[in-house]
Amino acid sequence: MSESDFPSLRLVPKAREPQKAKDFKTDQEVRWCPGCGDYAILAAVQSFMPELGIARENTVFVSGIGCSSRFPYYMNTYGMHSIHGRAPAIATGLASSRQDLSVWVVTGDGDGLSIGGNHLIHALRRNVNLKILLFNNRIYGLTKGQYSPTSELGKITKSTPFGSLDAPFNPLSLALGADATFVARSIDSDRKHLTSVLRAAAAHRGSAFVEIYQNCNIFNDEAFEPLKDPATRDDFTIRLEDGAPIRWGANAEHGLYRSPGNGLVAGEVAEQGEAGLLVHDPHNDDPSHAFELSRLADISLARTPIGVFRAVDRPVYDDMMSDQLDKARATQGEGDLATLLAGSDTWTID
Amino acid sequence: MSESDFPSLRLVPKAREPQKAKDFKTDQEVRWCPGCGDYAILAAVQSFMPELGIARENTVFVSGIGCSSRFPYYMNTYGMHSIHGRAPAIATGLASSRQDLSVWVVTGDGDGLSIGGNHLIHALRRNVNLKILLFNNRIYGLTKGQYSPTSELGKITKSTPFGSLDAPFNPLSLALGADATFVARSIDSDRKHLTSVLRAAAAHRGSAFVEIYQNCNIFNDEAFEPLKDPATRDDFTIRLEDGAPIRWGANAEHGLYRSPGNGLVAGEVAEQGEAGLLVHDPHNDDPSHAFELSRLADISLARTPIGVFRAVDRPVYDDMMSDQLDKARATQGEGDLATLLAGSDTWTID
Amino acid sequence: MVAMSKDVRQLDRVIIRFAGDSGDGMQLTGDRFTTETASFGNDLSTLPDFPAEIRAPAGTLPGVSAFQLHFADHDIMTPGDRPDVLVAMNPAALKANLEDLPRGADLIVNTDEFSKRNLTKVGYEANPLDDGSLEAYNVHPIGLTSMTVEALKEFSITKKEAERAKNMFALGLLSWLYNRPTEGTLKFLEVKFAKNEQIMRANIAAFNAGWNFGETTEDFSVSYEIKPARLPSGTYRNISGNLALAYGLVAASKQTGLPLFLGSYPITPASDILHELSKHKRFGVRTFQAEDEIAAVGAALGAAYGGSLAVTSTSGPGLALKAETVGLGVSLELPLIVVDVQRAGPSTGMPTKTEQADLLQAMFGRNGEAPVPIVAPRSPADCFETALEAARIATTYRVPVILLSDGYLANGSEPWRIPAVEDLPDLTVEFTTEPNRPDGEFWPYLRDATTLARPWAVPGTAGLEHRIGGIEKADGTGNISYDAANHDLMVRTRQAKVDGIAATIPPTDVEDPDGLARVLVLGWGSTYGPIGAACRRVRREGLSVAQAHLRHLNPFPSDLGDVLRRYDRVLVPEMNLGQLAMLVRARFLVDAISYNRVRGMPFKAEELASVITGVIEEVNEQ
Amino acid sequence: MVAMSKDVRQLDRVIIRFAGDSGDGMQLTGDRFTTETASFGNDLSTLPDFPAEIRAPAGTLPGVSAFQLHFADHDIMTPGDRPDVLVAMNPAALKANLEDLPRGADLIVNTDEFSKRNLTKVGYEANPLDDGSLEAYNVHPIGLTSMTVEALKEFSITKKEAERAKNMFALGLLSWLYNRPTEGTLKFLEVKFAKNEQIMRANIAAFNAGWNFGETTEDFSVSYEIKPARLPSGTYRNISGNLALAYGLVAASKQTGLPLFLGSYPITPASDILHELSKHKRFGVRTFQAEDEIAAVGAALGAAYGGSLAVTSTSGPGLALKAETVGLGVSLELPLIVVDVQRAGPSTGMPTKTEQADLLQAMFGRNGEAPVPIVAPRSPADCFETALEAARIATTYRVPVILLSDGYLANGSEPWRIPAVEDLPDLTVEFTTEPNRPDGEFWPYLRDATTLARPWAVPGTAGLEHRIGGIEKADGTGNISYDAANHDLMVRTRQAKVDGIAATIPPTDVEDPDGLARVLVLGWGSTYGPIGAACRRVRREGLSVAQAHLRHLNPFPSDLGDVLRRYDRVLVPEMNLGQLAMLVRARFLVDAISYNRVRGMPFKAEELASVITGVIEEVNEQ
Ligand SMILES: Cc1ncc(C[n+]2csc(CCOP(=O)(O)OP(=O)(O)O)c2C)c(N)n1
Ligand SMILES: Cc1ncc(C[n+]2csc(CCOP(=O)(O)OP(=O)(O)O)c2C)c(N)n1
Ligand code: SF4
Ligand code: SF4
Ligand SMILES: [Mg+2]
Ligand SMILES: [Mg+2]
Repeated sequence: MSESDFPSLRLVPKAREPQKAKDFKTDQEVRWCPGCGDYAILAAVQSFMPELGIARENTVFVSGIGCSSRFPYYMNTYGMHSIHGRAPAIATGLASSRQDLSVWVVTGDGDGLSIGGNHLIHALRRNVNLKILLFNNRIYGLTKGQYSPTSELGKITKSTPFGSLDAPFNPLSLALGADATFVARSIDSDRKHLTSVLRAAAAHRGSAFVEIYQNCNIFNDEAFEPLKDPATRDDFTIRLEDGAPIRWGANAEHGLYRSPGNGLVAGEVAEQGEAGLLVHDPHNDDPSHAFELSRLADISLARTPIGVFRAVDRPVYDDMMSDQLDKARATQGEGDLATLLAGSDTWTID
Repeated sequence: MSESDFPSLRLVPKAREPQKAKDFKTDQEVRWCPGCGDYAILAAVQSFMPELGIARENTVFVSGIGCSSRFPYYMNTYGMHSIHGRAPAIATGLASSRQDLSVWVVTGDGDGLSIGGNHLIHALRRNVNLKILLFNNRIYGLTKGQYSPTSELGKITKSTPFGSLDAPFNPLSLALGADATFVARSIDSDRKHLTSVLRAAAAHRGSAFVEIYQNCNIFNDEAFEPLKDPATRDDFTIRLEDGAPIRWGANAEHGLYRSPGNGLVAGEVAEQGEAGLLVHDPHNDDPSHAFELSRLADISLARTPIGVFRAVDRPVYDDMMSDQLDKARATQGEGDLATLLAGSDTWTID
Repeated sequence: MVAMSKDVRQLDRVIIRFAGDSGDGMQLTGDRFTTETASFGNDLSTLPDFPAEIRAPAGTLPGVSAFQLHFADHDIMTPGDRPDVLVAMNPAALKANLEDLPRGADLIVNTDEFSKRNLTKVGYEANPLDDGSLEAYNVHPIGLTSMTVEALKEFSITKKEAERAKNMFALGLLSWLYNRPTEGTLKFLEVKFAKNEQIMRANIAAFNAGWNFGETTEDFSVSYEIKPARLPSGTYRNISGNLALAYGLVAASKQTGLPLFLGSYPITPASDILHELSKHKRFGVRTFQAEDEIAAVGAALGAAYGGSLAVTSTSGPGLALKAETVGLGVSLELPLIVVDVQRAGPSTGMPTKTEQADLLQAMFGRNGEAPVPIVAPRSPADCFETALEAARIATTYRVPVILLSDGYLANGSEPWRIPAVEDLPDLTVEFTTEPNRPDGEFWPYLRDATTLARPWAVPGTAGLEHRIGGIEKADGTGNISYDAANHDLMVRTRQAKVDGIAATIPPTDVEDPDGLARVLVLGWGSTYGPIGAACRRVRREGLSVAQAHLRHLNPFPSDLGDVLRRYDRVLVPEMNLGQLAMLVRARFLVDAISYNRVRGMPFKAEELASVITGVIEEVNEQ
Repeated sequence: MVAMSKDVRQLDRVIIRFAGDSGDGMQLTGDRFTTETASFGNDLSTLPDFPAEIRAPAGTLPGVSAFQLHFADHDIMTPGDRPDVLVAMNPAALKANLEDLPRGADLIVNTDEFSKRNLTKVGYEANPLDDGSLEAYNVHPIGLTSMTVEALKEFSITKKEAERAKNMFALGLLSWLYNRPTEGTLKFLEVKFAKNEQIMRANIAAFNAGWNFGETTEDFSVSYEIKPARLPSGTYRNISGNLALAYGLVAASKQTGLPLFLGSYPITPASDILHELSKHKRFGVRTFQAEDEIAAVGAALGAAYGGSLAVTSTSGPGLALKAETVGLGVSLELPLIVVDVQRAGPSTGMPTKTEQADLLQAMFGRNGEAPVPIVAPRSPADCFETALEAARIATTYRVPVILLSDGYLANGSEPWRIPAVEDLPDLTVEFTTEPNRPDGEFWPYLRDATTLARPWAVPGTAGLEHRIGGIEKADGTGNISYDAANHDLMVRTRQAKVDGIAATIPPTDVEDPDGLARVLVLGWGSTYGPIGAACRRVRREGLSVAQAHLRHLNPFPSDLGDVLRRYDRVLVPEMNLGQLAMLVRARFLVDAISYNRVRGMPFKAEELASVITGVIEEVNEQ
């Protein structure tokens, strides 16, 4: 792929020579449990990165704390494994002061939605040029299995032996409510789909929020099994495609329609026809369409859309910040320290 | 009004005798700027409270820091003026350990959406039994006029002499994205409407989120003028009513319709007829309808819905917590300390 | 399994370390051996030591998980410095633990794992089992994996499942070697694997095979017996620090008559307090897993305002986050217990390793003059009493109290003489229900003359409606006040209130058996065991040394200055860079010597003993 | 306006306090008078003092806003203890300020506001202007409001608008009384009200009317002249602490060659640093108003990683929130400047009042051993140099530095000799761009032998890709390490790095003019002025006293211990309960006496002088 595929990366220096997946591997032993979904995501990211065609040294991965947040150690780029929940804030400082970098945030459902929820939603509304990958395993992995803000109500965990009491967040609804300009979802087990979503996120200038369903085989195994099990996955998964009518099922036999009562309903295309099918438009300025889609699936994962829900252009925080600097220099001239220090009201003593 | 109007308050002791607005006033001098919209909200709350019919001493106001957060000092109930942004968390502890209290949170756009954004969205998703009043003046009042997370893009303030760069939050969209069960909006200048929204919030069992547009005449004067100015207000304000078609204008001449392209459009009822008018249903389980409405107005306030956007029942955090305790006692018996300490693996030394 | 066909030798104490891969079940093995040992009536002390990763890559050094147990026929104070027996399940475990092994120690090695690949993984060029490098030890090379698989071949389980039972084989072998009772383990396995009978029976078979192997093999010519310890009479159980702490809080709830509310956010090594308390709903315990540490302490403070016995539990990074809210608690003067299970810092540090480096954070880590009392348990079981003491101070003085435990106390365990509920202190709390002014008004900051505590009037109390906040308050009325003299008064009053607690704490308990000591060793927290053990060693060498160990770090016991000045030299060993030493130097101008090791591990008694001896010799020369 | 028809008397110094309602424009009046005075060439020092509310209710005590100015024909150190002239715009202002007024002082009172209602509001039963209670003062009862309205009756403005100009009337009067130059104020009014000519002309007219009133009225028989001060030669401007700090940061950006990045969240009294820096985009300054203090410091740390000169500014409660992230900065070893403009605590405290009670928070308020250097400016203008010094330390040592300013420095002002840009220190920073190992590898924790700083290699540097984090790192490679000995080494190394800064800071500057002092007064931060003024007073009485004032609180200058031990007694006055005193006592075992006032206000020189005298007398008696 040539650089021109990513005009979003126009300010980032190009790679001097083509890279391979292995160029993005580090010499650090990967310390996840055998079988953890994080491995698949790591592999997908490492093999996707060369496609961007940018200098490896201009890529930075910033993470918080959690199993998922170990990610940067395994990427042969610059990286920071920071503290719990703060990666979006740290990355905001980095991205808005360095437009020549491609900055990625890796976070978990606990890191990003529990302790770090505020930084996440503020980064999204600001539209900072960050690609935020949230590995959602619906559990706290690193601290050995407490329920997370995405765990289903009533979940029995170490900290909730009688069942959890809090209704989970829907990460996509939350991101859309926070005015995110790019919102997508993918899944660890589907390398191809995941790569396509990473590609779309990278092509987006501004904040891109990507939820990745990730299996924690130790503390919450098979959380996303209905989307993986060949027996159910076709009926459970809705693959969103830009401009296409929303249909799913092994033979695309199900479709999405608007009900007379105003909401969305699933129907059989054979019965209801193709004309009334809802067409997916991620570029709609109004996030309501994407929001409706984010509500389709319930916690059991039936009718789970994956793909890009929303991708709209809005001025990017870092761009505006640097424009203000440029403009100030252009209109007022480069700052002169002596003039600044002197100010306007001085007196002289000889 | 009799107590039965508020089954939501069934666990709170009744007032021994009817109360008046003045019973809710304290001896503390009110320290807001003359002309501040906070006065009107205070007056509305003080005159509304007696309607609840509950014991004044079982009412608690908890706030953060900001001009708005001075509120508890002026309410002759129990109250806590806490620290910046933390009121929802503090109130969560109070409400979930004391079901016999009616707990209100007063916060500002800075307090509740900037530093306190995370506690707010988590309280909402948990559906803690709190009534959260967010006084939105689109500015930081107490710290003398920096832009806030609800200020319009490009706002010139003390901290943004060249204009602010961050797109504002839409507080209602955010609350809906966080799965809030009750979401409403009102305005300081309309006592009657504000009271009706307070009433609906009090009647809701669970988290009620109420955004109140509030004028800060010192640092952001006339921010909501189009909704107040007789020349514009009828065209700008959409009063949502449960079960009624959505219409507005001096003669209800405008109406809301669904466009063929899937979104919502404003139309002239005279032209488009009444049949296709969208009917407001705050009790829809799917928050998408409320979300769409929350997107109607842009920052200029044209087509601003006020009233109750959403009011649905969902199990309440505090109720579930206390149910778990009751159930544990019912099934396992009251805890016995000696038995607990002894455990099962002991040995005896004589 | 009691028949003994081999010689049985008597020992007074033994230190065993199990070490293997994170996936090898070493913590479970250690736990089981501990429980057997406890029920046998030995005194004991344990030290689990595991990596921060859930499962670090198999066979690597960072993946090694270890469990050390010290047990004896007399009372002991530490999990021991150097193991008498090391069980090494793979080359990584051998490499990571060998340096602690004293010459002549027994080394049981699982030879099956010493493949070329595994050796290379940890940087062994040659196989240490063959190259003579282990000559100094009493090596027992055993094919633990293969023998387990062999023993289980009749079961219809996979090879992998069979291999996984090798820790039970090892446990069986060690149980034979030290003549441990086995019924408990057998019963435990029955319950644990109740859902899968094959696996249950396989594990039992592996355990028995291990025992029988010990009985049969030539390699072990004797087994050992360690008589039960002569501890004070009573009923005992084994208990870890986090469990004791959780129980202490439940007990405090009962003794104060206040419902317990815990606001917490999971963090190693404090999470188990949350886990434990969340089980005890029948005791009216509410646990709230918050969105972060700030919300956790905030919710606790809200519950305190409502009249709960409010607690928040965390570790160092979480304490940092709670600072502002604890400061609010100081200003609101509400009771609150803040538990910090310290771990190695700074920043994320080493989450599963222990340290004592949050003392000064606890003292000073808030804006403005915001004094809080601080208490620290000295041993796992002591966490129980310390929790009660924290509750006493918090509720009596209406103040946030910081309780400083640490990773070693949290996960380590020891026998605990279970107290009779009747013997627990009466901590009954009375809320204020009446106006406190002659004119019938209620002033929320009108103080008790003795304790300087303000009234605790909870919402729901008619006539006492009041508002409190974090802005400075007028003395008495509690109204907002920016008055200069009032602020000075309030700052001093809050300090005086905390200082005044000293009147209710016992004098410093100095152990100076012969009364001849010129050197005092002063400590706090989990170093009690190692310091005590070191002092014993030193005394055994005929030297005199005194030991004092502080439960109260703020305020200090009133007599502490006098105590310190009674000695020619004060030595303060700490697992930090000298935090208590700094406080006592500043307060008493005593030239306390700081001895520091910041290794994420408890002190070794041996090492401390030599430091103490050094100081004594130096003093004696003067 | 230079003609003088009345006698002019010479004074060497005057202290004026303007006091009125929050809405009366006292801060503006004070600012203008200060600017006039500065441009006249007096030395000066100011103390604004206003409520935390935006507009507290009119006429109440909490609503009083005051501005004090001390100016002289010689160099002075404080805004003065007690005003020579008090301008009281209403009864509340009179009541709130009277106690500071020395007998015989001039008291200019706006009689128009002394209505029954206004008097009752602040608890005056009788009118103090009538009841003889002001006999001790030289009272000038003036109808400031009515005379202003009268003077403006020809303008087409409302009565309310006219009344609002009364502060300009007062300013005119005082300007006459002290013969201040007026052009600056006239020009200022022209610019300020450029958009509304009527208002502009009315304000100018009010100002002139005030001046003329002084000239005419019998009440003032003389006016005063205070000659320009003989300060070192140079070009001067008046500057407040927050402004000087902001300029210092811009200068540091230029001197280091790094772009400035400020991450901040508004908080009194630090917000003005954010406001100021947000103006200087042409200097490449990026300001980020974050969602909270944690995000603010987080963003700054991110920018530091990217190679910016990264700063975060806040006040005490914000510093508490930043603790965990500052700890991460310590572990990452990245340069970061953390500015804490201290205010009265604990908790929300008194936001507009000053205090020095965050020193120990700055030292210790983080989990684990997380040492950071600390510097503190001594006067408003000194904030400039201190900012440069913080930048030097942060960038040289790759460490977060805490700069402790306070509310008094932030808002107070004094003349500043503007430094020549060529004279500013060269702080050029070189990033690492090449591998630092013979084998061509790059190790992010391979240290400089002298400074112990690690390399700063920023993203974008090919070949030096590396990952850093808050988990403990192996010495050199920076890889995650849970090794016990490595952790101990790293903890000590981070401490040694900070301690090593002492080698680059100047020896303690002791002012002991006659060399005979037996008492040393040791201070830090904004108490420099009052302590210095107090020492002068004491010396004027013929006693000897030495003064030392610390800019570096961590580490201390290397010679500090020696300096302290040279004196019989060390007195440490602080606006806290003795925080520096604690540190020097612990470190040097010197029995430093702590003198504390925690009143939210700077010390008075008079009060300090008497304390110092007391200590000297005590020492002399010994
Ligand atoms: C301030 C702070 N609080 C708590 C922790 C403990 N902690 C580490 S990771 C984590 C949650 C991890 O969950 P998630 O983000 O979902 O990551 P996962 O391990 O599931 O990938 C917690 C609570 C911490 N390291 N720091
Ligand atoms: C931890 C902390 N950070 C910052 C502040 C300063 N502060 C006080 S109120 C406020 C914002 C107030 O804005 P808002 O919530 O909108 O309330 P308003 O005054 O507009 O009613 C800020 C930044 C503080 N008190 N505490
Ligand atoms: S605990 Fe779960 S999320 Fe963490 S590494 Fe293991 S499998 Fe993956
Ligand atoms: S500053 Fe604004 S919000 Fe605050 S009291 Fe004044 S008018 Fe009201
Ligand atoms: Mg997770
Ligand atoms: Mg506001």
